[in-house]
Amino acid sequence: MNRLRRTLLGALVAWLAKPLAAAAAWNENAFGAKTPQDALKGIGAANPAPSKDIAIDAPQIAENGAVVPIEITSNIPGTTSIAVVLEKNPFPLAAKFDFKEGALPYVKLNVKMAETADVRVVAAAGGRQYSATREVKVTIGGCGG
Amino acid sequence: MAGPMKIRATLAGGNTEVRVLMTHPMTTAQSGQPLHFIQNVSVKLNGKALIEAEVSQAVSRNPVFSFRLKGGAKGDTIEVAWLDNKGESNKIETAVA
Amino acid sequence: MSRAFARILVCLAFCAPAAAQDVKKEIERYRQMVNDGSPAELFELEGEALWKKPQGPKQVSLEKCDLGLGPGVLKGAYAALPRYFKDADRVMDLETRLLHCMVNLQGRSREEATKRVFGNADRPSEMESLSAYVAAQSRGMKMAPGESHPKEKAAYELGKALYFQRAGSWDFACTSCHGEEGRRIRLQELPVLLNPANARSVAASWPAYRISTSGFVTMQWRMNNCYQQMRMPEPAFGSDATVALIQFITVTGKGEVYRGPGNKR
Amino acid sequence: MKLFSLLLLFPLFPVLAQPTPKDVEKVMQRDFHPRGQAGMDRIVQDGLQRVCTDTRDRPPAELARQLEADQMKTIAFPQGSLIGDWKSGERIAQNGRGMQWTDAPGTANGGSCYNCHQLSPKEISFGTIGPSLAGYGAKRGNGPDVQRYVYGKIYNAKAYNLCSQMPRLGYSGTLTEQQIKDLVGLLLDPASPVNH
Repeated sequence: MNRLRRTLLGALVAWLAKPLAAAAAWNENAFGAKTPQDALKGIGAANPAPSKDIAIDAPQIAENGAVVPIEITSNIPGTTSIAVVLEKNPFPLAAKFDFKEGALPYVKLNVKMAETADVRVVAAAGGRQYSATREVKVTIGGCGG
Repeated sequence: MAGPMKIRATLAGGNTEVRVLMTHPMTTAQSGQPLHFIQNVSVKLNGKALIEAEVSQAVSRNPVFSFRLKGGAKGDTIEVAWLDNKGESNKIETAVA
Repeated sequence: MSRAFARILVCLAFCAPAAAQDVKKEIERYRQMVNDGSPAELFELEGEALWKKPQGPKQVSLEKCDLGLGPGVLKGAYAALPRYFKDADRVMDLETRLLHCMVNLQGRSREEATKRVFGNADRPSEMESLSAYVAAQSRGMKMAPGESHPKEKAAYELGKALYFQRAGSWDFACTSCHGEEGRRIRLQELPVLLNPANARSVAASWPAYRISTSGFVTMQWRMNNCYQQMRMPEPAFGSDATVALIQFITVTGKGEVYRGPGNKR
Repeated sequence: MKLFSLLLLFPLFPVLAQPTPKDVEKVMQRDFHPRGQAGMDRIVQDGLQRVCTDTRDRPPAELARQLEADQMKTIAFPQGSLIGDWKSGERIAQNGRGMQWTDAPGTANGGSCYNCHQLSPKEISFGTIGPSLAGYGAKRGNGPDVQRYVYGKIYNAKAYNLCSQMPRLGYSGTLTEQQIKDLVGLLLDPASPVNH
């Protein structure tokens, strides 16, 4: 009985520990892409339609490219994912967020940008892809280069 | 060993605002150091995954994320977990305040 | 025609300053966006663990360390520093006092305890994490450094004199950069710390997370790094000279409500 | 230790007066140590550093004239054109390293120019401790007198304004003759972005 309980418990613990690891897919193809076009293809958004309903809040000038804050809200009804593409980074795809029922299509994050570039946000809704961009100027810091 | 995390979940305008801090080097391929970065982030409300994210080395060191969940009530459990490219992981839980 | 001319005149008067104004506004917005959620809080957590960890030959924690308000009292301690300590017969800032406790409470040698006072993003120093933790316990309290003891007054005067002392390969004093209002290095604005309004915001926001390096930085580090950039030799950690400068800045900025460890460039 | 600090502090500030530059120098000699290329000799003030500290950068006019004349004698003006390669000058102007205890001696130093001055209008990250130099050559031309003034000013700014905050970049051994010529080029060459 005890042993059975322990075995069951062990199985339960293993099962509980698993979900993240098992569910943890990582789109190597898209994240390994070296151009924004390939990154977009990699997430199945080769030709997104321009949209004014994606709000990108980012500073026009970032004092430091190591931390560029970006706040994104998709106002497109039924948005199921938001992807962030940094057009001049060596690997442009920075992140992709999938939203289930109960989550709002909103995210704020900090990214690294090598140089002044467009930030492209791609939102998926109802199986269609939409996108918007915003330019962020990255500056050189003071004191000792 | 994974460094500490910090989380805050508060009700605002009928929704739950989640802000989470993670200790992680997020090293890039360009840094000359071994590539080491978080790849997956998940947000759960009372055990149910509502947001699943895949992220790259372009996310800043010591990542900070804000998310919003519909509704929510005081005392609901929010859990945020991450997993990196070396298989290291960490998670943190809090009750909505 | 006259309207076009007027437009040119208006532009001559305002266009260039407006552009500079926009840059300033955007940088300000950048800082606000970054400040919402500072990784500084992660260092506070590490600092708390270190504060409670038994260390040194005596294998005791720092929980009995007297930061000025009695052994182990953390709440408001940072807001009352620097101050004169009778047991050491000198003025001490937070880090100098922490070092004093490491030596006297934990039985560690000064040499060992100061071997690595400034860390980096990969491995923060003990001093940095501890500073984050201790300073955070003064959030919301008014900065009130000691200024009645003769040695506190002497430290203030020495700090002020150091602020004006020109030396080194590039003839710099603190005033070379922090001497005139509204000046910048690159885009970084330079507070004139002789002006209480500027010193107050400095006193209220150090120590801090540094965005450009992803590390946590302290006031002792700030003094050290300024002297490095002034092309001077290195001031000793916790020396009277560095404490005097911190005393001068903090006394000038007294009365401000401490906001807790935040973000710096 | 106690006696030591008493001995040290009291003669310095008997009645809590403002310590003099000499007093401060003594404190620094006690509290600082050499590191890397930054030796303790850098703590010792020379005449103009002492005068500028003492007068809070407002020296009496006659004394300033005398000391500026002394500084002028330190400048070795090369023969011929002083206009070097502006592209190299732009790199030197951008580079903020050199002479610090963390900088390896023997490697080329930067001039830190953008830290304090606007130069090429394309660079939006510039400092304002010194005046804007955008369009410098376009406004003043690039004749021999202007070249000489710019070269001299970079070599030893104190020869022109005793308590200027600008380092003596040639005199201090920070920049070489060629580097200063390249900076002159950056300011005066009509092809330089500074003049566009």
